[in-house]
Amino acid sequence: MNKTAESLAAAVAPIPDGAALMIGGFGSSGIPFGLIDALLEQGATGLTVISNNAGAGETGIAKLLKAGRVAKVICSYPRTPGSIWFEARYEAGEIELEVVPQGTLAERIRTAGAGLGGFLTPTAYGTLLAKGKETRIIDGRGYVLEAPLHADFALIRAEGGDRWGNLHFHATARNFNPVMAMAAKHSIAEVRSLQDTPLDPETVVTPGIFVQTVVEYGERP
Amino acid sequence: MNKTAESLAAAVAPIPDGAALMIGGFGSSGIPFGLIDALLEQGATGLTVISNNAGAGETGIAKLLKAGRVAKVICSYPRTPGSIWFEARYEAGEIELEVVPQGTLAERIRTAGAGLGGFLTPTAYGTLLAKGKETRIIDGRGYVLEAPLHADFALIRAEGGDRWGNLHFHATARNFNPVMAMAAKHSIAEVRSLQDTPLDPETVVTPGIFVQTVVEYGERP
Amino acid sequence: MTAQGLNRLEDAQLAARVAQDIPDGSYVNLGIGKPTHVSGYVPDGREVIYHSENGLLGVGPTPPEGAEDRELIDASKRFVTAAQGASYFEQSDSFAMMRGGHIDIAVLGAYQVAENGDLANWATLDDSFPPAVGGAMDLVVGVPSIFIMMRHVNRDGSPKLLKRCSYPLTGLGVVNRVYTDLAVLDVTKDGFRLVELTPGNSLDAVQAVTEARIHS
Amino acid sequence: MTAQGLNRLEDAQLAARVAQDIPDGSYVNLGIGKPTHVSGYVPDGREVIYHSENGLLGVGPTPPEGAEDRELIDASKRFVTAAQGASYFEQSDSFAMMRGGHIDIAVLGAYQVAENGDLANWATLDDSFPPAVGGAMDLVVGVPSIFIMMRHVNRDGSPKLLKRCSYPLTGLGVVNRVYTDLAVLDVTKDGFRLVELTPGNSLDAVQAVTEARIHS
Repeated sequence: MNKTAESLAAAVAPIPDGAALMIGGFGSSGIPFGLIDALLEQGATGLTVISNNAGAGETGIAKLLKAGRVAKVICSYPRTPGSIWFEARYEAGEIELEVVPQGTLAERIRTAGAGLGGFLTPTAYGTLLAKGKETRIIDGRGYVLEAPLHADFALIRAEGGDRWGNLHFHATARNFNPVMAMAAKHSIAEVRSLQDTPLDPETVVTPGIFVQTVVEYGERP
Repeated sequence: MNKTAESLAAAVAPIPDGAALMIGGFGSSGIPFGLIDALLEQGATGLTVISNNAGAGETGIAKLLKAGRVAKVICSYPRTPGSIWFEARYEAGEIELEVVPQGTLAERIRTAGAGLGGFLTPTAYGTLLAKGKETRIIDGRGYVLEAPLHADFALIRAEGGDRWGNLHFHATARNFNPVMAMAAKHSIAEVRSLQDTPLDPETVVTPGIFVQTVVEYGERP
Repeated sequence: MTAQGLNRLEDAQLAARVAQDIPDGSYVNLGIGKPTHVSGYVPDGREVIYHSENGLLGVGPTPPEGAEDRELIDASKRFVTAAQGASYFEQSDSFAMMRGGHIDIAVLGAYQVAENGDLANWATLDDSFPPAVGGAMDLVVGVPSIFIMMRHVNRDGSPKLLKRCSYPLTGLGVVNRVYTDLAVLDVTKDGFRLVELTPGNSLDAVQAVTEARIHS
Repeated sequence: MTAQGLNRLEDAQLAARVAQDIPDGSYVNLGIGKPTHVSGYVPDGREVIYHSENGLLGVGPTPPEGAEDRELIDASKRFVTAAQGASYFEQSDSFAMMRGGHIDIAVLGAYQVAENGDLANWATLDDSFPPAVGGAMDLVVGVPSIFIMMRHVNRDGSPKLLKRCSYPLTGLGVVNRVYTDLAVLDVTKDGFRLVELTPGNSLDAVQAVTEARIHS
């Protein structure tokens, strides 16, 4: 079993126009910059991007937005300082936005990966973000029914990996990466260091079963 | 912050009669034998035990069953070879049994720990174990609505720990231990080795926030 | 109906037959009992990764006696080892793998299989024993290929391949293929379809010990 | 209504005031902005563990310049360090800590707080900006003690402590205590109750810049 891709370009080659794409990262940490650059080069467009933020400055997701490749963003916090390209596209009405509370975003992603049909959360009950959603009261407390959030592909950033697709992470770069790897049909991991020997089974964070492609990209932001 | 208890006896002292108790382990692996023995000594009775199995031979949960301390068992697989004490109590009608599919058991426990109100699972749809439960069809597939499973205490077995309550595990002894630590109001971890220095933050499996008491118990089954 | 006079695969032969259909690179869960033996017969050159629902991906061979790690077991509670590329994880992650469609094939035993794909493998109608389900119901809803490995008929000669199951169900319409000592059958929307007969058996003879109709 | 003539705590004084109420051994989440400064003022001898929702329990001090780990940040996207006893985890675990009642106290900023405990701190009525919610809604439903830290009135003198919020809500009936530059108030079932006034202020003067009634 060898899930290693020869290059970033080979890793992102199967992503078609219109794909729903999860992209790991929070702020500037744990973002698969190499894969995003390769995707930009590859040319896929009309993408739905599921990520916590909507890019900042001229890097990462902001590059995809600047190049007009993104049709829809599903995220919790598009207003990171410097999210100029998201704001420009949003104000021009060129992009659809779905704002999801961060914990609900994480849980909807996990729910998809875990093969469940939905969950009841107290988060956002009674607020604008629960508008139109099914709710119920249990033991006097209000809950919102939330649906799983699936994706065709996930772009993941990890610290180390092996040919079986096992991954471990560095510090807070872990964030959404493990849960997104679970939820996408095809998860592509950019790892800072691809090991020849298998990772220690005790320290694997994302088991290889959740990863379809691994590619080395040595740079750290 | 120091969550260390001086002895197994001190660790289990607060468990009252009638408590709902999660006990980690699967088969003979990852069972908190030291804490169970201390609990037997302590005398609490009328317990609800939530665990994957219902004990085997004369050790672990079987000891509590033999001593008549258990009023109810919630588990997925009470029929481990050698579950003689469970079978004896069950056949005598002395014990209430709730059988839950293993994945639903794990997910109900996690749901409690994660502050959610329930989840929809395809598991057991259309079977005896979904009888009387709310169901719904989503995209042509049947789902059962399952409720969170809370507990007053959890008895956890870990390999290593520190005074903050951080834990790591050994091999398949991990099983239900991390998820039960999340779900109980008060989680008590028996660790084979209590370290003076903090665990490496990258290799912590159960963060200390989920653990209220740690106690060293050097033996491994 | 009896199975007398029919050619029957021995357990080891049946395990070897199932193993032929496990492709290189697949993730496989082997159920408690006979299915655990399938891994011993997968042809050389195929790397198959075995999932054990108690929290191990990459189940390796049985350890030599005396070298067991008493806390490293599989779902059948047997001592095992960890294969190259293995990982450990807790229960909610383990069942996410099962329910979430990440495992490719599960091989399970059965009491009964119906022509509509219904499976009964966790409880009988004898309720003097406490019921025990384990992970079977999670596997059958989540794993895309469910292979059943069982005797074609019960010891008393009564059929196990039925029009409808009489025992409590594990899952509805979940079985894809059944491997028995007498034949291999696919479950299709029209019911059981013959894949192959154990050499020497005729379809008529196998049909005679099968309640449901076998389409050829 | 204006806050002129009233004695106001500086931001640092307000952070120090909140810090007094953080007990030894507590797990605390500090919201983006002013709340992040509270940790600098917790009295010596108290070990407080800070949770950052991007996946760190045990946020340590800011690293010296040049020694930053660019992938070790807090929820405000500032470079941080990991304290003794820290751990890293992924998002679904991080929010389990928040929603599941495991964190003791969250300190958050606010646009508006109502006397029924409703909180508005994520969106205004100006919809020319894209809305952004982050983890605020998860924190307020899950953390048993929600402390709000904010100016008592807006720059234009309009009140922030209201009978009912006019901005979109973050959570319903979730606020326990409000720390402002002018006073500290608890939210009770009867509405706001005075805990203390910034020295030199009278209740009447503070009431005059507060829309909701302050019970004493």
